[in-house]
Amino acid sequence: MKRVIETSHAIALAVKLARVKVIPMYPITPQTHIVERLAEFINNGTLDAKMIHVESEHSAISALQGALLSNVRAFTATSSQGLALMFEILQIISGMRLPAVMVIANRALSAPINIWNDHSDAFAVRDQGWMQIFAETAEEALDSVLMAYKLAESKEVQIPIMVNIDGYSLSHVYEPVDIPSQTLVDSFLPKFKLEDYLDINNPKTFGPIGFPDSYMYFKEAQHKAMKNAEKRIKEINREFKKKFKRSYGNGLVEEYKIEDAETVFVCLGSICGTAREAVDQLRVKGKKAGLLKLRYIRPWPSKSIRKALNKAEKIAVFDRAFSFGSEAPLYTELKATLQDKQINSYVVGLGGRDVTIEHFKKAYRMCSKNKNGWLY
Amino acid sequence: MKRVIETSHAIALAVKLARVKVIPMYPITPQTHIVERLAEFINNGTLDAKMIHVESEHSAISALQGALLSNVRAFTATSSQGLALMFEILQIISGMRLPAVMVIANRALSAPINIWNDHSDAFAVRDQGWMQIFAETAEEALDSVLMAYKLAESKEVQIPIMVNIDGYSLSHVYEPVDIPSQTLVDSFLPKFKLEDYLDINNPKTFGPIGFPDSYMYFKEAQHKAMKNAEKRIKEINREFKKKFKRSYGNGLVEEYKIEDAETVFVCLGSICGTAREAVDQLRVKGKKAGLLKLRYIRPWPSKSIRKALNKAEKIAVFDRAFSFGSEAPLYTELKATLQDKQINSYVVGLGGRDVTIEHFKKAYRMCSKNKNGWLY
Amino acid sequence: MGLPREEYIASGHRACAGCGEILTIRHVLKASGKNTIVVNATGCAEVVTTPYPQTAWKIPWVHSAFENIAAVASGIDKGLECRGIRDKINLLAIGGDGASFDIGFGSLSGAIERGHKFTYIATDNEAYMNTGIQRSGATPLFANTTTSPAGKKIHGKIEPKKPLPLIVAAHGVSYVATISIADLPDLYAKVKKALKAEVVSFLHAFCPCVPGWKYPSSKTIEIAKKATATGVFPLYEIENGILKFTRKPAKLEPVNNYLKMQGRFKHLSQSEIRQIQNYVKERYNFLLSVENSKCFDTLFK
Amino acid sequence: MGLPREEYIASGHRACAGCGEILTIRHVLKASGKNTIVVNATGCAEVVTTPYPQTAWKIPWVHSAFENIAAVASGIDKGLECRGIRDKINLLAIGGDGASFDIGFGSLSGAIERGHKFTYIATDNEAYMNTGIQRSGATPLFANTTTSPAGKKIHGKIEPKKPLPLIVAAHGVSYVATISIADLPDLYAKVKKALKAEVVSFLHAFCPCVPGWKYPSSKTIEIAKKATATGVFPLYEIENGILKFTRKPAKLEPVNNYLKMQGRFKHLSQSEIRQIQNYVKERYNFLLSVENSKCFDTLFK
Amino acid sequence: MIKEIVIYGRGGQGAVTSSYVLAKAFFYEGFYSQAFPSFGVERTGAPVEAYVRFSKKPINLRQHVYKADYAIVLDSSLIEAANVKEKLKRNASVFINSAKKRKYFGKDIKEITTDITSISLKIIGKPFVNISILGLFATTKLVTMESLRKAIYEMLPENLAKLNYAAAMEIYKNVVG
Amino acid sequence: MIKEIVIYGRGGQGAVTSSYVLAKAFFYEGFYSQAFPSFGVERTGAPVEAYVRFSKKPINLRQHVYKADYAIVLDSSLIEAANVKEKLKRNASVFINSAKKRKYFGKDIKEITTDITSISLKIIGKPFVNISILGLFATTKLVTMESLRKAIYEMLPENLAKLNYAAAMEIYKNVVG
Amino acid sequence: MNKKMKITKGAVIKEPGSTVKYKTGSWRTFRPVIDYEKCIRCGLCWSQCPDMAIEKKGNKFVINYDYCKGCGICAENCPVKAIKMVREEK
Amino acid sequence: MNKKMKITKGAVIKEPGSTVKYKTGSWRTFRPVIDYEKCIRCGLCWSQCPDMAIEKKGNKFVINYDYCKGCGICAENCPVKAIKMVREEK
Ligand SMILES: Cc1ncc(C[n+]2csc(CCOP(=O)(O)OP(=O)(O)O)c2C)c(N)n1
Ligand SMILES: Cc1ncc(C[n+]2csc(CCOP(=O)(O)OP(=O)(O)O)c2C)c(N)n1
Ligand code: SF4
Ligand code: SF4
Ligand code: SF4
Ligand code: SF4
Ligand code: SF4
Ligand code: SF4
Ligand SMILES: [Mg+2]
Ligand SMILES: [Mg+2]
Repeated sequence: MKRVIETSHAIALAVKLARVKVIPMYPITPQTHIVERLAEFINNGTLDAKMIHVESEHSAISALQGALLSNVRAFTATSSQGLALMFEILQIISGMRLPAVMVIANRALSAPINIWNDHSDAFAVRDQGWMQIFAETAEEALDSVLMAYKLAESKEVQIPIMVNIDGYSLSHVYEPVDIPSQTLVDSFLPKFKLEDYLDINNPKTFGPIGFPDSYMYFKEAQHKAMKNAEKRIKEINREFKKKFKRSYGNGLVEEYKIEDAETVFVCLGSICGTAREAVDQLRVKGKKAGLLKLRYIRPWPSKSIRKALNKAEKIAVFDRAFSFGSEAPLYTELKATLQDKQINSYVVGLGGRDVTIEHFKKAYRMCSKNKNGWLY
Repeated sequence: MKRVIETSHAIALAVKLARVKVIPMYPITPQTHIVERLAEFINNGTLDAKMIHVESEHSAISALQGALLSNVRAFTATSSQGLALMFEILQIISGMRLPAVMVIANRALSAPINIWNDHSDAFAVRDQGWMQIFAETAEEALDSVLMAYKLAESKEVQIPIMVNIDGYSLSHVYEPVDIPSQTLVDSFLPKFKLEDYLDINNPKTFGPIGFPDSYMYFKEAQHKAMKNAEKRIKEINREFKKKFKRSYGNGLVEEYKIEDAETVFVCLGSICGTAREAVDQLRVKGKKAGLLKLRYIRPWPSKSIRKALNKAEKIAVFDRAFSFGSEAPLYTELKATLQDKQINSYVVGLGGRDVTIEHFKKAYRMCSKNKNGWLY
Repeated sequence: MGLPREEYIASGHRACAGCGEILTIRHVLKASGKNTIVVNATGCAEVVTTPYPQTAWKIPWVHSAFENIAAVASGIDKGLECRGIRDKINLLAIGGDGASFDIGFGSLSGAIERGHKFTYIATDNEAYMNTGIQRSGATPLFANTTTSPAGKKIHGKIEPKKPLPLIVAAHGVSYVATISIADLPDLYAKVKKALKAEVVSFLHAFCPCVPGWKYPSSKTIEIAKKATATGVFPLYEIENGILKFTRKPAKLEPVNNYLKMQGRFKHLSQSEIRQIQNYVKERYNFLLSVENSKCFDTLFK
Repeated sequence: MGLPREEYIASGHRACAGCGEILTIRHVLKASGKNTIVVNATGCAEVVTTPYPQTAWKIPWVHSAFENIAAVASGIDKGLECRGIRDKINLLAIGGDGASFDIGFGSLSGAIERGHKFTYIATDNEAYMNTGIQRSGATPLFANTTTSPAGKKIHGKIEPKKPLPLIVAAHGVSYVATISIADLPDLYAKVKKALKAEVVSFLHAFCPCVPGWKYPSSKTIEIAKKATATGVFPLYEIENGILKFTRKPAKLEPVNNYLKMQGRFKHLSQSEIRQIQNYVKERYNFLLSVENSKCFDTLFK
Repeated sequence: MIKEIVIYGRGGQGAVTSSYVLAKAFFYEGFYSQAFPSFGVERTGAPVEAYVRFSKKPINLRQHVYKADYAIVLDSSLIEAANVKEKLKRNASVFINSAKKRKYFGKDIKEITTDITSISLKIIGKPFVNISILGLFATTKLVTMESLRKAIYEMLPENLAKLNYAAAMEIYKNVVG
Repeated sequence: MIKEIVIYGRGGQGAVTSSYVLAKAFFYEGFYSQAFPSFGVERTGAPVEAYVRFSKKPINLRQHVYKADYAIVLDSSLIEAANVKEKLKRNASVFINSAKKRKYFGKDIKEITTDITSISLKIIGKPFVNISILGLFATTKLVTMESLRKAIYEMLPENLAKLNYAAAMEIYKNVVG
Repeated sequence: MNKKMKITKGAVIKEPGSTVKYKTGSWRTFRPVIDYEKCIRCGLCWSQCPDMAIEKKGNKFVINYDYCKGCGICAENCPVKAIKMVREEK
Repeated sequence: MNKKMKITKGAVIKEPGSTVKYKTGSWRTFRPVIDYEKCIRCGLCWSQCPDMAIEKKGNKFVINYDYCKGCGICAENCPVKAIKMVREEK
């Protein structure tokens, strides 16, 4: 059924359709609409789940971990400072290989405090062993949550995952969303069942001390499992298409008018929409622009990127996060992936600065002169 | 005066020589020896400072911030989970441009819990707007703390800084250290005085809300200030040499037998010592190896790196941290800096796995075949 | 009224018309005076007063994060001590109920244990208002918030309000009190006492919130009055372990006089109102029962 | 002795010879039985029992971090509830004094407020032992630790011990008690009561530590006995707001009988011993004075 | 072609809800649509904005609205306070709630003014104008009153939907006749 | 050439302190030196190790010690429990605290055994062996008793330093004669 | 794309009370008007205004409409009902 | 460089009580020895051992020297002083 709803609402519906059982939650702008909607479902009796009104995000992520360890599907959402406060527990969850799913309504980091959208929260945690999707539309946000559960819980993966949506710029947008039926979702998403959990009939120990003789192997295994995920992401994307009649590129990346493009924009999340518009307008003027939308930054889809950008002459990367004293992080990774290409960096939209068609056009011009810049 | 002391002791002496006033502290292995030594100084009356026995690292870094805002020099130290728990406050401090100095006795991140050395803690916070030094020896650790205060407090910089020392592998090592006199240090390090602080006679507001119209400018300013630091680091290195009769490369990087080297090892921290040994042994066998020791990862010394590795044919980067689903972080940054070079990645010493001469020799061989690897 | 004339917070701030929290802070600052430093947690008060490049504050003020004001204040406390000017300065840590009852309570408890000197003010509007009225540990029984909605199955918040002043008093501090903008003389007297304490002192301030509690903006003071008149928010202080009411209504009004003024309670059934009445009465009676006896050990003197 | 035979923690763990903390946990588990899940904070108990690939635990056990056991337990509590097996399982959160008094207290306080059901056990060895004997909020007055050293100018810890059981009781929970390995029947009875509570129950366990307190490993039990005999660690419980001593020595021994057994107190001057004696007496008298009267409001029943 | 609408109101007045209702109505009308608020920290009483886009083709664009084709003003005092003029395209249409019989703009702007407050007070019993003013907008015939009705019922609890729709309809009829 | 020493003890016995004292002593002797513990989580009673490197040239090397030139064993029961043999170079020298008059190693290892505990008990009054056994090591003449004395006084509080040094000296004299 | 903005280092605001530059009077939909005939100069309105929008001028309390948001607290609580709330219209 | 180690996913340990593979008996420097002549089978030693190193076999309490660390608690508290601590020597 297609309805105009808020992206946050679409996500809440995805969580409901996934039959989530435990939802630890802590309020933070602009994530809050998601959990508010879930609280409504629960208090109205339309979702049979428990909400845990934790006293901090640190406890939200910890309670999420506890819920998973007790063998139920769980969910939480946060933003910015909340994600930052969870930091320590993120790698504890990934190190323990728990298939957590969390939505991040991306927002800038303090100081100064700023409640608007950029990607510094998501990028700040990119080494912590979580997979990370970025969704462009409300519908993709809903779909991504469903796919995220399936992916994270796949035996060969078992890695937690964050679904990123742009705070406000996507989270608070109403637009048409095709909401799948419960039956369809049930046919896609298996019942939750962990191999290892806290079971009085089969007592196991979780979170031991790993000495230097073992620790590094666990870390290599985490990395390998995440690399395995690339294949699984593609499979799930195909299966999703079969069942739900829609899909997203090859699952990892999505190409737009890229075949003959000379200059390719690379970006993440909701600004991809504006980028498409810019590509169209540039093409009207005879400029061969294209767009590579990255759906995942972890696993970093290096093969898909190389394939997609194989023929591109110039690449303009748009970063909405920054590594002070170094460079924009997407730019760095892209250069490292394509050591032989001209790549230019554009830092845009930090702290909710609007990203417009003009930004893409300007970047297009600068890129043709091999110039980088912060675009305001 | 030259004495055989523990690196942690050397750091505590540096803090004392810097006339630090407030020391919030929270215990965590392997950092603890530093603050224990400081507690001894204070309780014996040889250091006139206040220790704040905070209840968590989150409060340690917050109290550090408070102390600085009240216009006194301050210090804290942590490791691993402690640094992770501080995460949110790190960018709050850098965003507010407070010249904090903190020592990290580097240690692996949970899970599984592991108290031994690697660099995943330091690398996890590399985007948070703090400068980061890595010290190789006890003496360099002491010197780095002194230089760190001077650098962070420089008007044109005003950026917080972390001094990284390898947990256990350096923190718990006794070795000869030349301890400078108080007079000498006083001539090097000016009295502490902030331009902006909490002053009832000149009331100012700190940490306001930055709207989308201003936020991005603050972030660009942070980045620029950190880039300014490069010049300042070199100056301070030169001044240090004049006063203390020793210095470290150009301040940002240190070269060892690099002029004619065909294969150059790039690494950080205490394993540089073992790398030197390996270079010597390889050279005995007629293999032209060299070493580039990075002292700073933030600011990322791209110019110095390019200059130093200009003639290298092969580069072997040693990472002691990893970005799951992507690559080793130093490797990524190095590739992005030197897009035209053959660079190979060796992941070593995670979670206290010993890094030996054999590792360097093996990497040397693998590098000659353009092969990457995790070396156990 | 004999209140100091000087203001330490300026007009032009962005709080809702009728905000009880800003009014509370206005008076706390007037009581504390010029030589005051404020550490303020994230929350309404912080957001509405500091839209860069403007600030409403006329005294030195800092906001770091949501959960750490007690720790930041700890650093300032010791810094000022080192600078030899500690005695000249009133140091206030101001946090909302979310900051104080929930996310920042660990930090507050730690600061108390270490024996710091500052006054902590919990401005309690009984929910996370800055983020849009979510339930906190201070939200009262059955109140409707966006995360404890009055739904078909569950009718608002189902847990009792966390008894924060008593918990803080149990730490053994020398001064804890409740304050309300409905009683300014009481408020001023308590702020002054709190500032004299040599360790952490604690004030629990009742702060009606227009959109959060859903009442016409003109009713802010009246609601606060009713809270005390019905026993929902008794005015007392705990000095050196001894609890004393500073105002005691001759007879408590029925709690519904308070509830019915607010949209957040409009979903209540009669039985729920009765439950609240009993709940309030029990709490009130407990306080009465321990009044004047030493019911809290004092560790700090 | 009538104690259950089954052990839930195995030999071969790496605790110091004579460890009071492991012995405490051993008995708590025996009292709790087979159907127990443990959430354990970072600290000695965790480190010495789980050197991968070995574990000493025979029941399901998880360690996440240092500061979050109450939150992890909250998630498990609700997860078990959803699975319909909550009633079958005893859920224990076990943390050292560092975990419980300091870094994890915010998380515990939050879990209490939400009305979760689990038993929290603070194994108090009065310092951060796993990291090498640093001062915690539970370290007693004047004790020598590596961060509160007995120096020339400052003689050990200068702040009093945080009164955690009273603070937890002030939250309004239904069961709080102190336990000691020196009195196993008392310990077993209290663990069983704690497990029956419908909300968070809290046990404060006295755990002598050989290297931390600096005494010969054989003296673990004797020191625990002396702690109770001198009034340093009284055995009591607070049930529905009413405090009762479960053991009351006819006459308290001088506190020095306890202090002199331990290296951490060997630097004390006579005057400092007297101060400790007064301090202990005051605390003890306070407890006596509130015994049997309802001194804590109970919000959860 | 994408068309853009700005809605001006005050914190607490429901301008954001208006935008959502409108987006839903456009969707029922066969358009693609998008609605979003001005992402501010405004408190009760402060001027706020909300936006709607609609188009016959899927809408990818996600930048802010800079120059709108239509504006809806819930309170005429905002015209100055929020500088409505600045955000309007030439020849834009503006729908204003005002009891005053005056012109607010120059002649390059089309303006329709109605005393929405009075009508709302009469029909809803409260001065809720955010939904009823959409009846005024519906006079453009861009959305039918039927689509609007469906949207209102989807967004509001039934009792409120009924009253608000009735008010919108009254306003619509007043103008269309 | 860098030489390496391993010291074996039990948690609480002070093996780590021995290594520090030795490093200081080597430094006074004109060597560069380095000392560090085995970075474990061992508790009181568990076998622990500590290491010393010394060299006439600055020591860059920071890897663990895998094959030592010398071993010092604070408690003979550790020889088996800690598998001392495995970490020794061929022809290494081992200094053992034992009351037993027996050989612990084959002939490729040089071993010197003394009842350090008894001597320490006698002189220090406590079975502290970690410093006194260094007197036995000093019989190698790699460090003089004078350097050792300075190192001991630097590391321990004066009263303990005095007693420990006396014990070390007694042991040294017993062997050297 | 917008114009550059001048900023301070670390976002420090050095002008205390500078929100006075922002006139919240425009938020008002109702305007309090004091009837000085009735007013007994008790100052209650002054003390209860969350916007410091009532000033004591001489012995008179005067509303500063630049800042008054029209909350109505002053009118509600005036002991002699000397304040009326009047609808703003533009 | 060391040999590879087999690991479980997420470091889960599936063998409860497996520390028994590690014999802490080697930590001991003193050995408790029970004099069964004196022993009254009260079980106090069993209940007070932090290492579960005393087992009840039949109605006898037997020390398991594989695990006994020699702390001396049992000897210290035996009501009839039936346990002696004897120095270990190797
Ligand atoms: C770590 C963290 N989590 C969440 C937030 C989001 N947040 C900011 S203010 C706020 C609510 C504040 O509530 P309260 O303390 O009661 O103050 P009020 O706004 O009600 O005055 C929240 C949840 C944050 N800034 N930081
Ligand atoms: C966030 C964080 N900070 C610090 C540490 C280091 N740490 C681990 S255990 C421990 C001490 C534990 O003390 P306590 O809770 O009293 O338990 P004990 O070891 O004394 O039994 C510390 C400080 C950590 N693991 N995580
Ligand atoms: S939401 Fe409540 S607390 Fe926040 S500004 Fe408005 S009235 Fe004040
Ligand atoms: S240090 Fe103390 S608590 Fe830790 S294992 Fe040893 S005796 Fe037990
Ligand atoms: S409250 Fe009323 S009487 Fe008092 S000063 Fe104000 S207007 Fe005058
Ligand atoms: S209406 Fe409100 S804002 Fe205006 S003067 Fe009165 S109290 Fe102040
Ligand atoms: S304590 Fe003594 S008497 Fe009791 S069983 Fe043990 S050895 Fe026998
Ligand atoms: S000596 Fe200690 S470890 Fe050994 S049996 Fe007795 S109590 Fe147990
Ligand atoms: Mg609040
Ligand atoms: Mg402890």
